[in-house]
Amino acid sequence: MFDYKLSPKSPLDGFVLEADGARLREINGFALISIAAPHQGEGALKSVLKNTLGIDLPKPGFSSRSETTPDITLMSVGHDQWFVRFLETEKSSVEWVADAVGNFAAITDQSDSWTQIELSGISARMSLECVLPVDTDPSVFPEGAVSRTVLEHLGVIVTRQPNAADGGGYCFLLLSPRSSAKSFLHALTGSPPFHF
Amino acid sequence: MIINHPLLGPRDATEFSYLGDASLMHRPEWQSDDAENQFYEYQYLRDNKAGIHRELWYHEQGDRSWLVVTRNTLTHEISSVELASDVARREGRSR
Amino acid sequence: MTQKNRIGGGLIDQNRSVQFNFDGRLFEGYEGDTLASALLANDVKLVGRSFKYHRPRGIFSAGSEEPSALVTLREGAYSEPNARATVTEIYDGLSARSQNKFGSLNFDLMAINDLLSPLLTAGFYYKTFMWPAVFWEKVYEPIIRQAAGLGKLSGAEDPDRYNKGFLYCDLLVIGTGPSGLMAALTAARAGLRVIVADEDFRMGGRLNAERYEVGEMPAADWAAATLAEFMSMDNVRVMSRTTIFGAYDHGIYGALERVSDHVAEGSGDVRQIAWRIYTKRAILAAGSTERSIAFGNNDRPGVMMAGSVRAYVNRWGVAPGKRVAIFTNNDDGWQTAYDLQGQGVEVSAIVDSREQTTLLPPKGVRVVLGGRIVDTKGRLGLKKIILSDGQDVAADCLAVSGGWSPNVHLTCHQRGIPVWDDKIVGFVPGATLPMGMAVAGAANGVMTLNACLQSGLDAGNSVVEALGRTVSKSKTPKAQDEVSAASAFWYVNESKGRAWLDLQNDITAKDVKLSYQEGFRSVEHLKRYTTIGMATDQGKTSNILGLAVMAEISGKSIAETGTTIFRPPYTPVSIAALAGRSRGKDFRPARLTPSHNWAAEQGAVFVNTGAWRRAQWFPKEGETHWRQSVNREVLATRASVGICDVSTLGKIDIQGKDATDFINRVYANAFAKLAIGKTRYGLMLREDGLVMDDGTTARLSEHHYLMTTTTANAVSVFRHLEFCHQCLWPNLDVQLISATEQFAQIAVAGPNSRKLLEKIIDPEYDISNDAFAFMACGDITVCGGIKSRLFRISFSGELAYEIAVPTRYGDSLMRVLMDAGDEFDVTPYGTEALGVMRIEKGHAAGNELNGQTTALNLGLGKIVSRKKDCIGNILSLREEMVRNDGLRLVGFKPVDPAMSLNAGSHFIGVGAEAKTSNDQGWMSSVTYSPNLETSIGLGFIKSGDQRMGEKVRAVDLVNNKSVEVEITSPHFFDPEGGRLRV
Amino acid sequence: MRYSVLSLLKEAFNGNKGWKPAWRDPEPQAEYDVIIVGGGGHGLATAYYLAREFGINRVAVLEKGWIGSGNVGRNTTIIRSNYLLDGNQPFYEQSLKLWEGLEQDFNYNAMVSQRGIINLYHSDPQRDAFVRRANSMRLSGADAEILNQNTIREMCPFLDFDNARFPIQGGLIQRRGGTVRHDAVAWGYARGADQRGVDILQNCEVTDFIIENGVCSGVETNRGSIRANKVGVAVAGSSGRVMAQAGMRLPIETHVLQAFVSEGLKPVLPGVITFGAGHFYVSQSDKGGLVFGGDIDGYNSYAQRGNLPVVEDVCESGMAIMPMIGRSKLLRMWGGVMDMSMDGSPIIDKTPIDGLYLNAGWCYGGFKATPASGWCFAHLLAKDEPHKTATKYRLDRFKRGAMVDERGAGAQPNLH
Repeated sequence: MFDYKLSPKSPLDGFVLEADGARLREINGFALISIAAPHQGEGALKSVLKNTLGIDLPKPGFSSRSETTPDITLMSVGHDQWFVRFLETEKSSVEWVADAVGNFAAITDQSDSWTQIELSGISARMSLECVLPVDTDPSVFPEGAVSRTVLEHLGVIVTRQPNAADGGGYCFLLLSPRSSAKSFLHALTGSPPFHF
Repeated sequence: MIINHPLLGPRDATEFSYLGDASLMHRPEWQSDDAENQFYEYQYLRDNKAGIHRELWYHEQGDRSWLVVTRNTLTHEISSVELASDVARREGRSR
Repeated sequence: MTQKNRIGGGLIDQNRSVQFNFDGRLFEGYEGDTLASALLANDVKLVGRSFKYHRPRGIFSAGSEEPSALVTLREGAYSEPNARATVTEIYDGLSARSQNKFGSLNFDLMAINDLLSPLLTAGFYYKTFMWPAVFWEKVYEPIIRQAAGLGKLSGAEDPDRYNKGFLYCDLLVIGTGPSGLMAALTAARAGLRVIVADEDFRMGGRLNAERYEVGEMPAADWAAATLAEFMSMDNVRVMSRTTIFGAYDHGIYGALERVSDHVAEGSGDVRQIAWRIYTKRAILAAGSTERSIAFGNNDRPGVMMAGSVRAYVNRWGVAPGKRVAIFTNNDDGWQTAYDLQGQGVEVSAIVDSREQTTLLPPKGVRVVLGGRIVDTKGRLGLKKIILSDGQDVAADCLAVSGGWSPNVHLTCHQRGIPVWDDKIVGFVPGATLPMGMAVAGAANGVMTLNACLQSGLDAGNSVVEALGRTVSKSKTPKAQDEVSAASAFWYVNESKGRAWLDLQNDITAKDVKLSYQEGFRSVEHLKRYTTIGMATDQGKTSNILGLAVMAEISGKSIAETGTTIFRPPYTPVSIAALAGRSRGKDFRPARLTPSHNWAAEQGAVFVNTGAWRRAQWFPKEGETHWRQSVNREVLATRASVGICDVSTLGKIDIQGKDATDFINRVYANAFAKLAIGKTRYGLMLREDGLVMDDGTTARLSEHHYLMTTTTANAVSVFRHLEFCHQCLWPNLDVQLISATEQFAQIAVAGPNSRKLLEKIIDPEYDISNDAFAFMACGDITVCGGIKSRLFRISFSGELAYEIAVPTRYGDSLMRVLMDAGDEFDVTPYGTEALGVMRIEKGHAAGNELNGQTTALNLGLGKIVSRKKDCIGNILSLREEMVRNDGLRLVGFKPVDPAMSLNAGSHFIGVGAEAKTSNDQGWMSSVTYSPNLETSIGLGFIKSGDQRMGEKVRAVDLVNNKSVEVEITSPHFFDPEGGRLRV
Repeated sequence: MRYSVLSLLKEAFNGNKGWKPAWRDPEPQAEYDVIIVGGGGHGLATAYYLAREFGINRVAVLEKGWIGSGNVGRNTTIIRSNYLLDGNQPFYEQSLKLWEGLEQDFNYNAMVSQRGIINLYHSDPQRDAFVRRANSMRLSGADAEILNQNTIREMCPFLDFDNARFPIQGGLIQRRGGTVRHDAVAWGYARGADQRGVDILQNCEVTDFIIENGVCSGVETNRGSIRANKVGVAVAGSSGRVMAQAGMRLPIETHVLQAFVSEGLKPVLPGVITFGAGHFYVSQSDKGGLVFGGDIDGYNSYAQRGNLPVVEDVCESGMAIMPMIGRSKLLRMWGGVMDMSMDGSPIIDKTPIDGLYLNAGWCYGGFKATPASGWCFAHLLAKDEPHKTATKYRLDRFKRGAMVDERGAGAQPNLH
């Protein structure tokens, strides 16, 4: 019935690249909704998240996973600020989060603000050494750890995800601003083992 | 340099932007009698200490916290790092 | 291709022959050779020329301290000037060339300088070349520059790739001699995360150069075994060919790893990696460097450091000479004699400056105690040495040992000052070390093998303990302590001929004396006046001699004279490595607008605005000049409708119960009473009262605003808002987040903009003028339910909107608008047309908001509220900033409409002379207005608001242009703004 | 003794035995007409001009270490007068004119080399700003030209024109700009001042000011108290520290600036080149080293050393405009302390304390200012009124709102 239709585009058109021991791929379909606690409202937000989503507010520098719906993660990205990350559905992601947290947080859609790239494999850590100023040693950067920093002049949020089930090594999710997605990808593929 | 963020632990100073002396938190009252002079001193004059210096850093490429860092300007040794909002509240800056 | 000086043995693989080329001649060496060892094996002694006098230079050392054997490696764009032959690994096909010669290496024309040396003393150039003044650039300097420098850049772009990287560890061990290996082993076995780094390609330090035993095996084998153990441990990273070049704050070290310098170019690998290593602790075990003794003509090829001669024999199986003499002031020099003799090399004499020693002379070797060498002979290479009693000794190699200086360099990088130690006759690390650093072994003045091992063990254990691990009781492997008595003897006073201190910069003992005589007596003055220690080796073997000569003249001790401190880098680091990948197109990231691909398909010309790449204009077929495209875009927009991607503006989402209050405090104009669903222009000041930024802010709901900033200031405004919130008003309930990237925002401007938008906006939304008036904003849906925001704001002065959709739809929205707008001849426009229209409307932009202008300057003085506390309003009232005769932003039109205007022109009164005192202001922005059919400009001129209609000259001296202009209102087009509100 | 080619020849035949110290090493006297605190370029130049131009030679220069140990001995040696604002342009032009005759004036070859300085621009707004600046220069009598890309390419074919992230569009050239052998400036002024009777007192550290009833009448030092009618402080980098002894707070922060030199290379650069899309300026010394620098580290520091991020940033910018330098090697880097003022411009003024005068706030542009700074400070000390080219450098300008803010960065010193 509508004459005109808008079609979505992903930042990197579904990019995938594999090399010795590492794989880079763009991740799509995950909503990122920022929730920020109001002044002195962190306690209340904490309870409501626990009640509605079964998820704990993670410590700074970490993420947490919903006990009831494992697909939902909550990443600490700023003081008094978190990103809820979950698979997008038909329903508006913002409304979905608003239903869960009500007035206990300021809600801002960030789903289109970031490019999401997964780097996995036995060479993943080595690959990051040449771009990422984060100590990814498992002793200090365990599963769920989140770090926000700079990578080749670009802002980045990196989080360690569960290892691949087949023993394929570490798995990192990297978020970087969408407008510079191509430069970000270029930075990642310039590292070993990709060396584009 | 490395700044030991009170929430996030040690972070490379490249993630931060520097502003200057932490006295910049002490913004004068706009309606005081000599407001213009107070604002002048607030904005322009500095102790510029050679030694222990309290200063403001912003975790721009991080969690966006403003921090009050106590650092020796002769050695760069950092002795304390606090969230600026905590300091501001402690110093009684309300609204 | 015979290697006539190869004597066999050593740590090279004589089964693997390597062919290389030096100055056009082909040579053979073996895998494991350096260029220096291979040249020595081939009996090549002369390898370069010195800087000032072009004296013949040979190979002086066997390590990174080398002052003399500098060569240019490889060819063409791969050329690397000033490489040290002593640390260059040879590989098949390597080519190397000698440097700094005019003519051939054997007959260097510039060697004539040497004859003029009485004239060319230290600092001679400060005393002449002054007359006449113009001769400096025209005559003198070109001659001097002709002689400047050593190696030569190819002039071509460096074709190699480089990386930067980041490593983390509990302990960094710098150097892999006995103490370094022992320290690392101790820490590694205790479970610490250890990085072990060494500049050499074969790790082990002096263990590879000596004939010691450690742990009942040859020292080199023990080193190899220890390294093999490291390789098997997950918690140890072994980094050879890696120089720790700098110690920075808080345990951060700079390291250069030479990944592929030892293989032929084009290997595909990066050439080098500049690592930043973050450490909790570091142990400096960098060993020590042998220093020379100054005596007459001690610079001839063949005069070498004694420890280096030993290294060539022991590690590389090369005899640096057929007949070697030794000149020493310490026990260690004798070790060279023993090792040489053990390998069957003839030792012609040991000249020891000391009167006595308990050491046993090697069999058949002439020993001269209390001996002095006063001169040497041999034009291009050493032939004999002359003793103070006039006797001569035949030698084609002289091994000199002036004692060993601890490598304290990295301890100085945070301005630690080394202290003199009489016992070892050298400077040892001072009390103030970089945070987390400890020093072990010879670097700390521990000069014997067994003690070095113990020192490493102790240092390792201290770190283990400090980091909360269990200290084991293990001991050092068995080793012997060698003799190490040293004496202070620096300079043969009775030398015949010049006694050289700095072999690269050609500094003699006489130069130091002259420096003292002329009053340059502090060590820093000495260094700067003579240039001692300022060459590529930074005086690693020579500085101490300069200090010693200075101390002797001044009658002070070296301890009193003091030393200059070492600064990074430890050895020179290629600039490309420090740049990593940030060069060329990758110098900085590029930000692309949501409609970038679409614009590229249209053939748009792009422009950099900060990090963004924006469409500047969209050329159409037949347009031959950019002005045609821009005029068309402007006219079409004003006539019907144009669209432009304006997503680059900063967008800040502001929420919270106190959001209104907060915004009212950060904007200078009133914001307390903005209605929900409305947008308002906001002017933001810095606290000093000058304009920081401007934009529009929309009130989306009771406690929810969306602020826009200029493209350029998005980051700094956000930082400023967080500062205000966290540091000034921490109890306001406000939450801020950037939403710049979230929305694709398209300006739809022109009389038909509403009609166009109505075609795509879902029908339940009424955007008629009544329902959605100028400055309205609201959430809408488009194209069947896509959530969007609509703002009725206008930069162009037309009926206009900005529509924002989630970024993923931005590309599609642009295509849909083009499609739907076909009936209106919709025209995409770029930043140029945007600029034309904003100048026609008199809006300030980047050229006006340059950080030097006040609201009053911009003609916005009236909107700054005096009735509230907001950032900047108090200081904006300072006397000089509210002067009536201050600059005001006004419009300018050429009196002759055919004349064009230039931005950057200054305003000078008609008939007045063009000089600073007559300068009344400047033109900030100009454009050709296709609507007014003339050039127009915005500019700042004194009291401009009171001078409408007055004529002045816009003077552009650098472009030879002076145009008479009339001062007008800055609102050139539709000054009443009627077009906005229809 | 006068330096000339004849003196060199004479001494060459004489075994160089006749050279005398370039300056005396006197004991402090009890009293002087003027004390200059700070034996750097500015302090020594002030003493020189006090003696030479204003006939005041009962002058002592007090230096806590060795003369020239501050920023005059650690900088990138650039001279230029390519300034925008009225308060700056005539002052720096005066300085450049003084450089042009300096060597003959003080009989010391400081290798003033006017091989030109090119500021590259990379965008239209930057071009507009450069045209404005170039016109300011021309209005005050300085030379300035705007060059297009082709001309720059002919002059500097090694720049990256074809593969750059921020392509070079053109440049502003001041042909009279260039470089000077920095140490020689301090030595030349010191020698010239000494010859005119000025006492240069090294290893003489000021520990306090003698201030009674709001009047400064001398200083306490580690070599005893020294009285003077007037005390001028020229200790940029340490101004905050020194003036705190007089109880003053200044509109200045102390920051660290790093500078860099490469190994010696055969000459490739024609003059000074500055990058317009990053922080990088470079020239090549007469010994062949590339001498370059970039931005300050950005935090308050008296530590005289910097950190790696700025080193990397500078090298990135260097590679971005001249990728041929990749295979040359960084030989040495060092850090100096800078008086970063609140508007990026200096202060040459009386203080509220009678008899105490201040020369400060040079940010990282003090070297090129040395002659004019000395001249204007000497003028102020001699006549008690600012020299005509330094009238905008008043201490109270921030209170009045008359900032001289070349960059428009506002009251944040690390942005200037």
